[in-house]
Amino acid sequence: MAYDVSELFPYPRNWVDDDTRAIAAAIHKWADNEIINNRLEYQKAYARLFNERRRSHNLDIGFQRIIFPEEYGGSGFNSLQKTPALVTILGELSRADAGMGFMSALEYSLSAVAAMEPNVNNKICDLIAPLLCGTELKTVSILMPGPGTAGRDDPLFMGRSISARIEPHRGGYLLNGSGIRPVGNGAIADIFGVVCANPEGKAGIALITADRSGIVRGESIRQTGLDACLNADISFNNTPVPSEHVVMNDDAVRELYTWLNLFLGAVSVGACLNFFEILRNWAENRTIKGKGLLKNNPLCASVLATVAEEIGLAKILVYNISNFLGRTEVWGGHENPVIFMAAQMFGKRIQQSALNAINRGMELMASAGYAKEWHAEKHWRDVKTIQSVLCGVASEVPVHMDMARFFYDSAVVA
Amino acid sequence: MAYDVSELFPYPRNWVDDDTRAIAAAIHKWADNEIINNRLEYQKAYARLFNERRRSHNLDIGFQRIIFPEEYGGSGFNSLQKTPALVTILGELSRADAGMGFMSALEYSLSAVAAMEPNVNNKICDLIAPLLCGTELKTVSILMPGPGTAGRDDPLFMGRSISARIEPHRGGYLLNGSGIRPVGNGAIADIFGVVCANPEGKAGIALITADRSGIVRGESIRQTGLDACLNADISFNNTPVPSEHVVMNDDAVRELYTWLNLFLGAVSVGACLNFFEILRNWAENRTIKGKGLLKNNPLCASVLATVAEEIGLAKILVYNISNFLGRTEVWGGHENPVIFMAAQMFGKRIQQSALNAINRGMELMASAGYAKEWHAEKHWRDVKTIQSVLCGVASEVPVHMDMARFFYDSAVVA
Amino acid sequence: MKSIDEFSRPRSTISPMERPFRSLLRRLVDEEIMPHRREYDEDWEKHEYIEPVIHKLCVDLGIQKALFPQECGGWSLGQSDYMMALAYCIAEEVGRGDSALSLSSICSLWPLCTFLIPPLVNMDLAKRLAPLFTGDTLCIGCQAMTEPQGGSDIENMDLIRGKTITTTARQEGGHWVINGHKLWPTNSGGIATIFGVPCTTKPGSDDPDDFAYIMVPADTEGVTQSTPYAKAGMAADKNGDIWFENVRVPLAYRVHGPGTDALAFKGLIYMGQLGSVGFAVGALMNIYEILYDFASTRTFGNRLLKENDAIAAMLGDLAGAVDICRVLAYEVVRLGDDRNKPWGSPIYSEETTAKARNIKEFICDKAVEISGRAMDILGAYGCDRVWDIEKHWRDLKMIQLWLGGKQLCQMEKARYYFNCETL
Amino acid sequence: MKSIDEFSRPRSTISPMERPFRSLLRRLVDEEIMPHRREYDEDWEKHEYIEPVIHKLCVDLGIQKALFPQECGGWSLGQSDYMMALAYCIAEEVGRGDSALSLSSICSLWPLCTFLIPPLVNMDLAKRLAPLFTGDTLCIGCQAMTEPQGGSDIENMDLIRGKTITTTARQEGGHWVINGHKLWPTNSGGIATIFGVPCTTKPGSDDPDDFAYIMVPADTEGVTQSTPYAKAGMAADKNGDIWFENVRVPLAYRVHGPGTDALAFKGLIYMGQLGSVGFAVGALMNIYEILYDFASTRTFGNRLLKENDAIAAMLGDLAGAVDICRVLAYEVVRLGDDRNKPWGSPIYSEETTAKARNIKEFICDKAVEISGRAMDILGAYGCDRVWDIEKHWRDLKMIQLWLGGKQLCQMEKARYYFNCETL
Repeated sequence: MAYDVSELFPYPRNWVDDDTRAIAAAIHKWADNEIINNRLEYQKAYARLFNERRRSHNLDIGFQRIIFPEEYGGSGFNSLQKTPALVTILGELSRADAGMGFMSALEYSLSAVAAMEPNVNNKICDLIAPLLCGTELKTVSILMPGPGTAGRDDPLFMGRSISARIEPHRGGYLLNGSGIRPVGNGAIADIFGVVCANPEGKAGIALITADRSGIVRGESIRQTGLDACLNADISFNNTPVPSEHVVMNDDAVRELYTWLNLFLGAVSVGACLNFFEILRNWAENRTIKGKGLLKNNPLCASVLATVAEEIGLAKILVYNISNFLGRTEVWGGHENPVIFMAAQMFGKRIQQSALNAINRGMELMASAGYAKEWHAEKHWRDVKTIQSVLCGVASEVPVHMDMARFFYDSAVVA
Repeated sequence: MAYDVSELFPYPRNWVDDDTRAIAAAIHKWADNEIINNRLEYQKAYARLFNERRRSHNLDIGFQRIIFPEEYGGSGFNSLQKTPALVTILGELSRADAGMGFMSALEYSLSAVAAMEPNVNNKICDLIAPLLCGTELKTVSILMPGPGTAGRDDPLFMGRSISARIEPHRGGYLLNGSGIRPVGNGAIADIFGVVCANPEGKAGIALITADRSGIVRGESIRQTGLDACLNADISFNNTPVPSEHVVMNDDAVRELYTWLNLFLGAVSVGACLNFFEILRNWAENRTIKGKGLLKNNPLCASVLATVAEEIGLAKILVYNISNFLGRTEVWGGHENPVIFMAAQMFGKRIQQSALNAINRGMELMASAGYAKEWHAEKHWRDVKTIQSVLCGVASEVPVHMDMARFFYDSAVVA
Repeated sequence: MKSIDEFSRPRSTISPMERPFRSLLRRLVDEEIMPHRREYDEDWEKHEYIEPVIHKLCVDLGIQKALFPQECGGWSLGQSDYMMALAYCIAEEVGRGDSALSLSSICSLWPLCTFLIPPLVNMDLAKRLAPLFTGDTLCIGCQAMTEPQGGSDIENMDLIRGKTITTTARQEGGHWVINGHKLWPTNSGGIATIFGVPCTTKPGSDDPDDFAYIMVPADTEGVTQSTPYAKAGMAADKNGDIWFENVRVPLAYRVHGPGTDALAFKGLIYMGQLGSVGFAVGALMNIYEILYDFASTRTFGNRLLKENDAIAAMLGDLAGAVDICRVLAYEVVRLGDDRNKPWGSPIYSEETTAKARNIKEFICDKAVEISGRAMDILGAYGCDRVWDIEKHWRDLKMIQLWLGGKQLCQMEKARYYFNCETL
Repeated sequence: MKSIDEFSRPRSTISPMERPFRSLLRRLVDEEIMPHRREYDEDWEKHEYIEPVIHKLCVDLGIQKALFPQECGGWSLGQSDYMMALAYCIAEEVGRGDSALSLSSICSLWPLCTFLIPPLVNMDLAKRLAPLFTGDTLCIGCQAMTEPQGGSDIENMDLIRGKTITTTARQEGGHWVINGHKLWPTNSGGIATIFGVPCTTKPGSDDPDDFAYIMVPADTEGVTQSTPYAKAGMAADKNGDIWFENVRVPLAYRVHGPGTDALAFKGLIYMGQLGSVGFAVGALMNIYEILYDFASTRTFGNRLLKENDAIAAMLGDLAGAVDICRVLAYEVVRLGDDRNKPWGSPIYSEETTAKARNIKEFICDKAVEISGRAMDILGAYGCDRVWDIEKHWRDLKMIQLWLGGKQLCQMEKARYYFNCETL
């Protein structure tokens, strides 16, 4: 029976306006025609077709520039009220290919920090808008705090080690740091958003283009998933950064975490929606115990239900986070610590539910679950990769510490 | 440090209007003064004080009649848009005593089936409004479908056995059924809402007052929790029921399940909020490893965070269900099958998260977790009792089957 | 599967004496405990129903004398390579009926383990105390460990090393003079005959040599016991406060001496884990019996619960988890009964403590999960005391929480497996 | 804890030959497999790196001849009370390096288990096939079980009883003529030397007597193998389609005969579980080694990860879970090695099958959970192949899914523990 997977799982629909719904429907259709209905072909020539499709989505249709204000050539989705729209768009794109969604999520996260009202940072927009609103595909990589190394005393952002340092130099800064592992796209990025610390140990974000001097990329990394989002460790050797391209405050870093959690949540949910379609198709065509369809067997039905529940939960959490951000009159935006906490708390939960949904669903597919031919395994590897990079280090502990500070006034040190 | 536990956990605040917030604040204050700040005394004379407090909340303040339209002497909270308000009120009450919340939840569920617009059932309102809008405390008991007995071929409601039967008799019905286990309050109820089947096996709800002939209560049951909501098996022997007091349709039964899941979810979340207060107080006053406060130890902080996360998740789900109901312009109310499914799917998840929050939190309290003196154990027993009765039978399997039908067109039989 | 005896255990290493003893216990539980256990919750203060059964177990069956050497009228169980297997067998069989009853009976011997299990035997003290335990009157031992502040920090021996103990023992002539306040131990609340008291001879010191473990008869002057606390469950186990005010006992009542007392006390941690897994698995096996009955007589969709694939899978998981818990519980037994084997380690060793805690934590978590799930399977009957599952659910949670609870287990494991230095 | 050898196992029942053999394997894994395993994923089609190692294990080390009787040039391992312990030891040690490599080497012997483990021995067939396996050339066995429709229904013997098998064996004079289509078995995809083929002599029949298990050399006319499938992991294990078109083999190649073939085949299920838990625990032990390294060199809040209480607790739980899995894995070993003991059961018995499946399911679920959590602990390094955890994560999921996966395990358990009749 026909069904619309994008509307099957309940969420507060009133948060998404009709224009957005129309855009989403267009992406949905595009995804079916360009990718989902031709998976095998897409898989065979992945590297080439990924870029072609990505180009058509981001440039021909124009989603690369969407967040920037009109005056920068963008589509003006730079008000927090547009947040539910952005997650809807990312979800539909990721249903086609989580790798494509991941790239957009990183781009949107950094663009949002630069261009979201009320704190539009014109200097930084001047730097990246021309690239992202231009006619070429541009890739963004983000370097977040992460694990430290034994014996080193790193500046910390809420316990996480900051490996990149900036020091004042001729009215600007010099950026240094060696072998830093980005969230993704390190090997192919045109723009880097780098969380760094100044000599006082204060955290901030430096934005630089890949053509800057002193940037060295390590060899590319073979990862579990997100094959197209080629990653590599990045080293900076006295890379000059104009002072206006550095946002020196904790809130900006918290904001970046918030966007990453929200947007990558939308990506994983999108991947799950396509996994659901694959699974449902499987359950409607396979028999079990030599009789009856899989979906009609109580045990299989119970597992199928669990999959749906996890996806439904993840989706509703994505939209609730977007609502916290969108309702500035209630929450006041990023400065409110509850936003950062909620994005982190529910953000990790979204990834857990998404992965659990796929893990449980694969149980019913036996070898088809891990055969490349069925694509279920790609979603599984992509979502797992997103979950791990989002953890940064030590699984959910850093987020738990953030939560303990918020809910219990815990003075826990790291 | 002072904090407002009712606003600490993020939820879409814009769904709750200021009037409701004021009412909630009043109940909050009442709960602190009348119960929470005098727990030991309250515990000692529980039976007596429970009834006194319940009377003051339901009659003196008037929450017993809240759902009924003004013309019946109620407060007119009988539009679906009031749903978020109702869960807010139930949450605050349950923070004081989940037993009291449970009783109101059952009353509200049945009242909602009778009085909620657009399907106000005047005949039934005529029957129960005078009692519930009157000057005396009235208790409602609900008998839902549940397990069947080997060898018997019961009429089914989505797989669950219906033990009560009605047969036409002189323009009305006769109700029969022996030893049926209510959701609660069986031993003390003034009004019964009974899910029953007609000779064709069709499901419906019969409303009867306890003074009807042929109603026999079994001996009262010692339960894990909800000590005040004394339960007992109910038998009906040719109990006459006027035809206008019977709602003979599946939707009404689904609606009843929906309300029970939502309202009992609000009750468990309310209980969790007080558990959170107890736990936070504990974490702020106990030391560990002979040094430092519990809340400042990373491991304890991590467990504390998990507790907060589960409560936050349960709370946000309660409000999202209430929003599905309240946004009639989007969802259209109960007739939309997604409402029933979502209430069941998230309803059970709410109970799981609530219980998990308490279970994990108790880990940090050692013997104080199970000592009556600390009250944590009461919340734990109450929430577990709610979870079990809500399952009906076979844990989450019946709900999983409902979900499989919705999400996968599963034709699973039972 | 036909009976609970088909749950797995290493049949190759079962003591010859276990079979008859187990069936004796099984009958006693079925005949004396099962019919009354629903009354126990109300009996928490008076122990009208409970005390006679404890008497049957400890005196008539002779459990209370088991650890004493034969020359003192005991069974010399401490010397047996099957000691832990037998202790486990008792914990499990009685725990199947009522875990608190099992707890109360077995914990009565807990303090004795400090000086009756080779190599740490104090023969002189054994002779002194044997008359109490080998006679026809019920003698209840109580391991008075926990103190008001810091909770079970005291069990965190490797880290705290007795530093936070506030109960003091001062030597005066031929006596130890004990002062302090203990709370929550099993078999307190007024019923204890004799206490085992971990204390310090030098407050604030973290030198194991300053840790002392002293036996204190409850009728000694200066000992006061409170009435029992009200709890969520475990009614057959009374807990209360004990105050020691200038309590004087002979020097000989210290179980060993500097250093050795600390070792002996660490051994008690293992014994605590062994008992805990026994109580838990016993309760789980009973839950399986109840589930079997319910699932074979109740229906969903007019099919027996156990004939619905989804429900059967859930039931299968629960039973499978019980089997896994029992296999693991016997691993705890093995850790202890191998204590004198070339490949074994003493019960107070880091390895035995860490591995036993690991399994105890696992079994308790599972037990809490299984009993809760079982209640949900029974639905509105799950929280009904008549079905006997909810009682286990309440008790199992308490077993999970005691002995330092989950977090202390985690710390011990981390130290052992990752050689952590500052935890 | 100092080394992975301190993870628990019943030291009292370890075969004398295990110690030296284990260290031999350990060295081979450390020297030959560890340095290359990151290349394996790319080697899935060609097996340039993989094939030589399999040769080392099967031929040089002699694994491929282990099951054959001594008189045929083998080790007579089938007669040993330590057979399962040794098989497990191989699965675990090689699995520590690469579970697929372990799988491929061990599964090569899988079909042989139908006729080389007493009491079900076919000496004549042993003599006929021994030359293949006892020589210096690599001989790869392949248990060709799964069929296109119904997936692993075929393993659901108790319920389906061969009813859905579409691969047929027709007797013609001195030969069996086999027709059918199998897919997915380990060691297919072109590398198999000989197949073990479960088939039916009477399509649609659920009479065990009509079930046949026949050995089919891969070079027999009418046998076609496809190229290997692309998978999420397990590159060292090739899987593909096999078509049998009027394939003629001597009657003597049927492993036993009516009835007995079905029993022998059921025994394979146990062997499959034994191998699975071995691969899984081996991988888990390696994950522990990697975690130990990472947690001892990386920091959070400028403290070593393992010195942060919250992270240490997580690490402790993971290591503790590995210990628990190993204890349980050895219980599976015990089930098999006790097969000839008075208290034991045959490997094809309902008890052994159900209990082994129960533990396999548990260990696999845990392994998937642990490996996933381990990746998160490494954060952005967790999904980096260089850290070797993500490979285990992909492989472990596959171990969880094969052999009928979780749901079939649940059904078997439910039947056994609740005597279900219609599942």
